[in-house]
Amino acid sequence: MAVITTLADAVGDLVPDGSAVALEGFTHLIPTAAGHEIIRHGKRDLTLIRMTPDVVFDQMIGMGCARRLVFSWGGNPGVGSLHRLRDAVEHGWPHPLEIEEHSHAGMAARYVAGASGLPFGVLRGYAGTDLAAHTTVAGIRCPFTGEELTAVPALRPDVTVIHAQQADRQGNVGLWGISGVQREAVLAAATAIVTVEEIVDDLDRHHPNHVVLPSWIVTAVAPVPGGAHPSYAMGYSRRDNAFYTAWDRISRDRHTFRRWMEAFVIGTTNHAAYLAAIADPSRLEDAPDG
Amino acid sequence: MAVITTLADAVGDLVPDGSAVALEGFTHLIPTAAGHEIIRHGKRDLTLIRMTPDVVFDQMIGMGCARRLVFSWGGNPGVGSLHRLRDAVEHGWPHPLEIEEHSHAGMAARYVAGASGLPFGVLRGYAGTDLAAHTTVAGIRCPFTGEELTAVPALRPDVTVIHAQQADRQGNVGLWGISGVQREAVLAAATAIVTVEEIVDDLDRHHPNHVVLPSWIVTAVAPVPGGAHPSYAMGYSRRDNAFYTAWDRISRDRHTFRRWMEAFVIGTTNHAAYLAAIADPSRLEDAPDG
Amino acid sequence: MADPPSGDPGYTADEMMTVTAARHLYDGQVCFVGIGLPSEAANLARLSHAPDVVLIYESGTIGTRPTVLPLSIGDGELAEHADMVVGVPEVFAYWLQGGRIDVGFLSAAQIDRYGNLNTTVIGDYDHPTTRLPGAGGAPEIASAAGEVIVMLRHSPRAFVPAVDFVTSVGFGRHGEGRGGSPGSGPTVVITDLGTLAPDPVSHRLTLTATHPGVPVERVVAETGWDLEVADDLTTTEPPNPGELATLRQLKARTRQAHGTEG
Amino acid sequence: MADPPSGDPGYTADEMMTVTAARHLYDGQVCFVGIGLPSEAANLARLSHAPDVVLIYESGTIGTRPTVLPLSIGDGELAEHADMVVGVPEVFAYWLQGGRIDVGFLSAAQIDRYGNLNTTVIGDYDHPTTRLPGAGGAPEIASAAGEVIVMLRHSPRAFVPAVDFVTSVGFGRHGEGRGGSPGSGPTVVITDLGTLAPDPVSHRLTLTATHPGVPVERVVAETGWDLEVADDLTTTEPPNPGELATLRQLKARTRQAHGTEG
Repeated sequence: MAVITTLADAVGDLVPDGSAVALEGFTHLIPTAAGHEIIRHGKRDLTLIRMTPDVVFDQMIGMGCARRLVFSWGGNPGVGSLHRLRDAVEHGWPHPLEIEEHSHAGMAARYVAGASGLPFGVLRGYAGTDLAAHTTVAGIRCPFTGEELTAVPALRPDVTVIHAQQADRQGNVGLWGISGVQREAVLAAATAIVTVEEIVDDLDRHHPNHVVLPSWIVTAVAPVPGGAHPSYAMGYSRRDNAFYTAWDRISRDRHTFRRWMEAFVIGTTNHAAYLAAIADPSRLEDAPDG
Repeated sequence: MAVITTLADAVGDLVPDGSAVALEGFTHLIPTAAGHEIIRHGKRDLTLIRMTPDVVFDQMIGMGCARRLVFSWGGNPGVGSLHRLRDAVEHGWPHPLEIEEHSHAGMAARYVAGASGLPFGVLRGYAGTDLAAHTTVAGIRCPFTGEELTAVPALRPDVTVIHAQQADRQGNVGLWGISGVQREAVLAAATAIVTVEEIVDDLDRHHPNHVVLPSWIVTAVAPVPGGAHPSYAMGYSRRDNAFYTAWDRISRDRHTFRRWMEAFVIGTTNHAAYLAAIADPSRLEDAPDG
Repeated sequence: MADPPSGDPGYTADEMMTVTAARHLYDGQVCFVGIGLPSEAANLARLSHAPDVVLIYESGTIGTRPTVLPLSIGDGELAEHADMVVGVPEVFAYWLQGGRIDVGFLSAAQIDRYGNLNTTVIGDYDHPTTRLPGAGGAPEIASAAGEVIVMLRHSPRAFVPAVDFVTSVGFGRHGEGRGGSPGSGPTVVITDLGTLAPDPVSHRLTLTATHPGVPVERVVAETGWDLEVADDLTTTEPPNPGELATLRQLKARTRQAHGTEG
Repeated sequence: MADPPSGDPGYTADEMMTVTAARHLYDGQVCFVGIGLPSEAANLARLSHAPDVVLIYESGTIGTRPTVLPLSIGDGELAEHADMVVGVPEVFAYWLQGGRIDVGFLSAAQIDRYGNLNTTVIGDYDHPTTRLPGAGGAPEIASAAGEVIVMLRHSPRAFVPAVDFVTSVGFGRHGEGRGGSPGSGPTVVITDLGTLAPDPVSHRLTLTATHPGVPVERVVAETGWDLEVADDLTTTEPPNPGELATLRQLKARTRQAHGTEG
């Protein structure tokens, strides 16, 4: 049964230094608040996992939390590069970052294998690409047709963190809209932390593509309204497109980045304070377009 | 794009003698009307496929439509045996029936492989069972861990038939409640026929576990209210438990079975006539408990 | 159905069996439930001492709390009262094979001394005397669930020296063990006469308890192999009034819901 | 952004590119759409000559009809106007790999003469000059879709003799072919200057059309390899007023929806 707790306690107790942590979200429902809490706790040597690392991964990487990144597409969606990710890969700042890179189809198959209790997944993919030589895949032959396919190793994070719209008081989680790979990431992980917009008496189950994660597969639930900013939670918030654009400028320069992180993440005690701070123009002087 | 047509035309045009036909439904939404239409058309030499063959499969087998049965659990749910299936397997009546038998997990993995464009599926299963020696499975080794698992061949029916609650006028299909393996069975098949309770202007998408099959993956849609009888369509009909019990008695004896089928299936022109006939006690003299 | 214990104790042998099986489920456990006897016992547990037991049926109904017993594995009742409904491929891949089931609850037509179960055929596979329904979900429940509870009524036809077909593995044809299956296999077999459990070393099913009023000799006679009896054989605690009342109300509700039609 | 053709024809080179790409989609086709240029062209097709084109984005939005262009692959706009939303594993397994996509619509940072695409790195993989976002859905779209339409702006940096990294296979490093991939690979590459198509025998991308006002020499100069020109080179039909109006309205609606904030 999931414990309903604070995000600070959940991250403090359940995310050890050196662990492999998936923070999933596919443009929608990105667990930004949890990433910020990882930064505030000064977590180190993490293997960070996500199909689509974006701003919050740029922030964790730039703040030195990550030793390794497992991913399939790393960019600022709709804007361009992740400058902190690039700086880590291209110049080793703040320290070198190991890369474990797959395609989306491969990452999805890896999570599905992890959720299914299988050591590997099978797909048609990677053949002829240079990716095959730079990541862990293997050929596998169909025992019935002789056809050669590609196997990818199961992905089993130590901890998966996601953001959802609702949890009920028993810790059952409900989310809807674009659901990405979150369900598989939770089922593949040993520990699952879910931040939610709201704790409700009864989950509102009547949305298209409504996904339930029962309480007994979730370790901790923390209410964090707006916890996906600058991403969105369908039915609760809108995507802050301006922030994604602003991040491009904030993150280009190491010094500007550090000052921004100190002002808005390290310098705030929790996500509510962060949201208040970025909404306050007088605190935005270091972040020209924030 | 799906054509909206009659069930008689769909079965007549799209189910050739000798083809491999999956009629899926997991207790809920069983495509009985389509099975009856297959009987009325006198289809022969079919490979009939379903995880859970029940009454309508007993009927098709007893009427000599099937050359082969692919399945994982064949019984009269909540009642007992399928006497026509047993008679075919045990005594070759009306003619011998080949059996291709799997576990539920294996059949599900076979459909998933078919839907996914893969030649095989992988699972932990069959090890130590006698099933392994009596069906088509193969060992497969994880290229990363060396672990030995089981591969099952993909299942790709020529035709899949399902029953659903709704289709819209464009042929998009909506169903909800227990959804079984219907989506995978449709996606794995070359041709898909869907009978529906109702054609609606807009699918009612707000039910838990609402599943959509877009028009462009469906070949033909036929409105057949009550088409799942004696099974049910959540929101439209209730399970006719008495009929399942009655079937046990109707089907025990070859002669009683034949007379019942002639009276109620062969002797009715379509599903509406069948439903009217079984509701009319004066026609039930051959079926003591119908 | 077996006769009630002599002297009419106020409950039937089937009720004793169901109550005994229900007691083996603990609150908060996740249980993959077969239809019939297992479903009755699992719901009795949920309605008595284990309100937070999580019941999963292979129809994809997860965390379901039916108000009456389902007649089939896919009754609407199961879907209407479920925390969630998922497709059948998912229930087997993510929930069972994924290692999330504490207890699998199975029945069978035949069981042998090593807890192997047959639900496929009586007689030869290609020329069977009786064709049974087949495997269904059982083989993978038997291999993947953390432990397996088996319920079936005692008779020499059911408790056989060697099953005609190993549909689901207990400890293997010759008690050789689990062959690397993730779960620990059958931990208890509950019948209308008593309870059997596998010996930890030999894996042979051993009589560990008889139900009140059932002589050991009767259990031995109803078992098709030379049944071993535990040194510390106990007698099952009879059903208490609360258990009986809950079970009987459940069955009365079930008859009322389904019975008007059949 | 490239300059508009000389003489100000009343549309930009980017508009010509988008309109040309849109024309390659036919009504009723099922199209797996990348974000950016492909998304713009695919939605223009849907809003003009191909109202029943089925658009699928890798975020799991199937049959979506956004009223404005999405900024990201997972905008709420895509989910709200979709026939259905599925999980990401499913969109790749059942819908793309399952062989249900007629057309994959891709962009890239680099393309070579054999239609291979690079979205991974510029320079050496382990010591890149520029780390690009990576593969995303592209490799499997490139292999599984029935055909692939590529859109990118012409420049010698983009049209290179050999891509630094084969993220997605066209016809292979040396034009050796598709290596058994299910789809037939790139059928057309649409740029701001013209249209290239692979020669059926050599698989080398060949200039088949130039946009109005673009001299062949300019295309050749903007291509980093010795570009072959088709004997029957044509000139692209300029955007018609309907196409232009639809595209401009779409972009205006998009600016209005997103622009108030950014």
